[in-house]
Amino acid sequence: MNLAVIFQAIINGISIGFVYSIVALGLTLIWGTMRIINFAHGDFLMMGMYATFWIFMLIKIDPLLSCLLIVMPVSFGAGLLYYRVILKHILKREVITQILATFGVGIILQSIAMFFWKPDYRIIRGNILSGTFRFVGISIGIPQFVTSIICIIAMLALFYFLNRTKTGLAIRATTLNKEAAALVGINIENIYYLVVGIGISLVGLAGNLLTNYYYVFPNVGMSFALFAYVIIVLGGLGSVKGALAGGLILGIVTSLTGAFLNPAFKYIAVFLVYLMVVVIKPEGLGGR
Amino acid sequence: MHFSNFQNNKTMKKFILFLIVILIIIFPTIITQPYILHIMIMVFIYAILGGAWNILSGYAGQVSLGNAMFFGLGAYASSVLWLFYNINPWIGMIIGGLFAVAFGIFLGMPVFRLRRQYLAIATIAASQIIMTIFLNWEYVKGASGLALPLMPNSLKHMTFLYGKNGFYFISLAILIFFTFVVFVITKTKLGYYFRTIKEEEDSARSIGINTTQYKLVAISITAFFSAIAGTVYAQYFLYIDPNMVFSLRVSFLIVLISAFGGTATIFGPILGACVLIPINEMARMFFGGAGRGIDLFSFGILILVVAIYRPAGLVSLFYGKEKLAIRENLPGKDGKVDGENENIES
Amino acid sequence: MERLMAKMKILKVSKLTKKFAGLVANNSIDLEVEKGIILGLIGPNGAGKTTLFNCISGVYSIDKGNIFFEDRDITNSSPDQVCKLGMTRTFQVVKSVENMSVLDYVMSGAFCRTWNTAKAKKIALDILNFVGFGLYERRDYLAKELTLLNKKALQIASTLATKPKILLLDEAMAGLTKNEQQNAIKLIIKIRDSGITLIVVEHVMEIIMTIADRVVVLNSGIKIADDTPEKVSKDPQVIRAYLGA
Amino acid sequence: MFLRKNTTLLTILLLSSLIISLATSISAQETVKVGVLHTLTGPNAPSGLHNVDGCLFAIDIINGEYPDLAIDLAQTAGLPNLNGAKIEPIVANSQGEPEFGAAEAERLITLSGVCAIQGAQLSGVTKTASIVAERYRTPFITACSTSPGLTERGFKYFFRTTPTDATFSENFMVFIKDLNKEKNANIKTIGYISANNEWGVGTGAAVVKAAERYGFSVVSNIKWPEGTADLDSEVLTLKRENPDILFAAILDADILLFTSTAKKLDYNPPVFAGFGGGFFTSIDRLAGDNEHYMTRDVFSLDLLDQIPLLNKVNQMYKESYNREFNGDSIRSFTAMMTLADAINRAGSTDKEAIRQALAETNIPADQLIVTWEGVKFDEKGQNMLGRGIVRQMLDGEYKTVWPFEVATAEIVFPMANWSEK
Repeated sequence: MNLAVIFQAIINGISIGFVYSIVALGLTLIWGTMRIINFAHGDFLMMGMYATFWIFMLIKIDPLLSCLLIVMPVSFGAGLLYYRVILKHILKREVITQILATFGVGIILQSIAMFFWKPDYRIIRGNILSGTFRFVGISIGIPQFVTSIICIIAMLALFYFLNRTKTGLAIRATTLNKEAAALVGINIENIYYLVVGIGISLVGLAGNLLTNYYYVFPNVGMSFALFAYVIIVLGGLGSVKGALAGGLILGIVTSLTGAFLNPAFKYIAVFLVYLMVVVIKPEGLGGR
Repeated sequence: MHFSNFQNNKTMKKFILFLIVILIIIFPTIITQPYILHIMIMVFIYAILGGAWNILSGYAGQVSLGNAMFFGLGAYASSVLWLFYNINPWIGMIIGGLFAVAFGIFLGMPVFRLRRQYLAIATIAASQIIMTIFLNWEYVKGASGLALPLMPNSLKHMTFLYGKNGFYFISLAILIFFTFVVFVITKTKLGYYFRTIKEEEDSARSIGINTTQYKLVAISITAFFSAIAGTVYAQYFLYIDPNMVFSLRVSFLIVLISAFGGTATIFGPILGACVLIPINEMARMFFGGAGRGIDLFSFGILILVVAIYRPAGLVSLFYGKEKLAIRENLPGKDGKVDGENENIES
Repeated sequence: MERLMAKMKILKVSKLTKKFAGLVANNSIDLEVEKGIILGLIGPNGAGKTTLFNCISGVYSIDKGNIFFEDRDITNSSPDQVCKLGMTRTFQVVKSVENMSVLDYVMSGAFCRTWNTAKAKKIALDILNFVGFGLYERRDYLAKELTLLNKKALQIASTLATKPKILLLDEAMAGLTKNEQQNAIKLIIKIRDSGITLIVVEHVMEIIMTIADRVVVLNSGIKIADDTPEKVSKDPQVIRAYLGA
Repeated sequence: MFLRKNTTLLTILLLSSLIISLATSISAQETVKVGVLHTLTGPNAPSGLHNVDGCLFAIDIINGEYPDLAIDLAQTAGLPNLNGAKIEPIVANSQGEPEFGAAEAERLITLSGVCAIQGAQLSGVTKTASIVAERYRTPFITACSTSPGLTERGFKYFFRTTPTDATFSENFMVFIKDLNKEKNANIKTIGYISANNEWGVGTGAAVVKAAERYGFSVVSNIKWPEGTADLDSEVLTLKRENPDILFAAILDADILLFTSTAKKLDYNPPVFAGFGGGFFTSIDRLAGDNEHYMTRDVFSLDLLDQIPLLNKVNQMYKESYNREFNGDSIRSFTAMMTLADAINRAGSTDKEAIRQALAETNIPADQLIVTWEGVKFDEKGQNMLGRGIVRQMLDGEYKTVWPFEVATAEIVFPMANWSEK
């Protein structure tokens, strides 16, 4: 087994791991703070991807630019809307009702995408981020690499925001204990608006980055979202570090099993790891 | 509490229920349209699945998003026994059920330490593992799936190639039997214990409930009936492959059906199946041909509306005034939460 | 006083020690409870009262020591086992039983001793009558529609429904108004007179003094006094503990 | 009161389905209803839509009058033997799920009263749907389900115009032999990739069998879970096992993902040949990267001397559906033509007669726009005269490169490296 292959496998694992992490990032924030699993998360990802795609196709703005300028702000707005119209009403409902509602939103988003853009696979060509660079027989896709970098930046930013800024601390206080937070005069309502906004804009960012090298398709969301859920529970609800750790573990495990055991079983490995972890440590690796 | 009112509401309900059952039983003699009977059979099968899910997740509150695994295990168990060992599907059905129960307990022992969403995701993981195993298992023909023999109608072998009445009545019988079982459960110790566990595990233990043990009981019932539905499904379609019976789509559909109809109620899942399955079929029938996803759209809108405006499920339309009165006292009834009260959680 | 004399010990705790990540919540505590008394368990906040409760009732596993219930070793057995044997407890913070009707919840307590629904219902109704606080009339309410007082009463009712020999009340009166407390006290006495032994945690001394036959005082995990209310209230150590707290 | 109101509400909800479906079942009988059952939503929708277009186009041609088009049924409006009755297609969506495929087949047959079904490009769906058709003794003709097992079930009412992947695999092996001979390519080892679904597995088995018979060794046979998010490890494995030729039975999503991954990891198989699927539908998304990809196919626009009709038909198709034929739409077209021909010969919409006519089908090559010697079913319902060709993507469009005697372009071997593309 030559070393380059192993390194390559690990690097692949890491780069896909970062993608999973950044997809999970927004989800873990919402889930951790509001205790709602957003089963439409993958479809917001899909919307982010379509947005990026069409911005590029119609008004020729490269994903790299549209990301901060358009996609994230827009998805922030979408997040606020999402909270106002849907989440607000199911906050105190049973888990099952929340699943029903968010899942419904997901289906609707998918059908909308299917209606307007047909179930065709679309990929961006000629964007800034493309190609690969190689050294000692190891290749790294440039878009993947940039994605990883931006992913790290986003996480650091979020981490700083949550731990150093007043609002961020308010969010964390809410995460830890709603009642107490409310008592010390934090407006939970606004916190929730903010959290969902940030969460969705993060998934928008993820979609934007993915569009650089991944195809866009109405049902594209699930293949990422499913693992986002696993990652979050693996890393611990609401934990940024957890999302990162979970993502990387997942990426590396899949990549190694795929490369050296059998691709057919790469996801089993993840789920097994996941089950073992939660059974031994129910609150997840980074959990409180 | 106006008891008199409550009483005649009850009797009225009983009467309506009675009527409906009669109607359903004589239904095939009135309407012989096979496609409609097919929809009915699907309704029955999914009603059983939803109801089974409802035991574990609705009553005992242990939300499972991987129930397709029991369904699939049942389908595969009986099919394998029938194909490779020539064991009658009826027996296979029971064996499959017991097999699913065994698996359920095996799974439950470790994962029932997890709470709420953690458990939900764990069940997804488990079902995905099972699916992958079956996808790559040569013995059960992997992804090519198992095709059951086409043979003349025989009740003995649970095969009704021609005509729908066979499966109509088999699935209906199972559904009625299962509903009866659920009814008994809700009226006895089990039901009360499940609900207490759902509410609060510490206080449940403090009043002498061995929560783990009763969760295992719950998952056993769930697994058993899901598996039975699986067998009927396999015998009905005469072909199963892993993507057909183990996929997340099935798991979620099961959840949607019960949640839509109303969890922790006897008739919720049935109602959910009665509405969702036909609606889904009709949507596909009228808009499906266009291939623009309008069929999915209508489906999504429907469940969204119910989730927000009827959080207790469609069945809550049938609650007597008293029960509704209680429901109406919930904070943010019918989703119309007013922002001010939002801030301080009760 | 006479209750203390020559009664069989229903509960024996010896050298019970419980640590949380190094810091000792209960330090080799000895405790003996005679049948049919009210034992007051007091101490300033953080004295380890609730921890002791959790250890005895099996919520926590203990690090050292033994617990005997009617001369049967119940060390580290689970809450439900303990409850089946006849010892049960209520929680300081009212645990959130919400969407269950009062009657149903008390019934599920009653099912601890029977499989028969009708019987369970009868037991439950009797208990609701016995407890009072208007629970019987509100038996069809959802638990979350009750007032705090009623919630606490409901908790006691459901535990009583399990037919306990000994009942552990954890700050049953915290957050109640003065005359609600009086009613609660009446209830506690009533339970005691129905032949159920009680261990009552309070940090409001006055209440304990009026009802307890014997008082045990904990301070920072250690038992600093164990005697009749009168004596305890004069104990300098206790006074220091409370002033210090 | 409250209760009654809602009961009515519910009854409406419930019974509406029955009423409406009954209403739809009552309709005029002068047209010949034919079911068209494909996947119109979900990950495999693109090929499904191509199929439907092919079908509908065939029906346009049959129903309309095109004297200058040398296809019998095009000459006259409608089906002559049924005194000009028009074919009325009823399109249904299987959502790519075997369960719904069966449901829709049931509906088409019993509710819409179709006299035959053309359908289901996904083999998994075809499996259940054709069982239903068999149940109702209704002819079921599949255009694109190439999984060999389908015609091994001893069904009486199941017909398949397209060659199976067993045939295509055979073709490919011969192709390799020729390649070794002509270009002394010296191909010994074979690799096969597919998603882990009915089609992928079935085809994989066929490839392995064919390879054995022709003495090639399959060094890598990789199946990945459907809807996988990355193929890095798969491509790495391929790099390691490095087969001389790589076959793929993959659909739209996977071909896009595989291409980008192979490009990223600089994996260059000497030959990359596909079993249709994504090589038909989503290939155009890969402009540039897809250069020198090959696929088995049943037609090629450059085969004018082989298929005189093709150019004109393709023009017409382009006008009405503004895209060119691909391997899916043209096979769907052919299947529908075959079915129409059978119905016409049967001279009635009686299913038994149609089945009989189908069994006796004998369409000469000059009536087809595909490269087959004709359409003639064996007792299993499989077209015996089907024949595959191999096309290669050269300067952005598919050219016929094999069989060499009909080739219109020189095959490029080995495939250009990513660095050169």
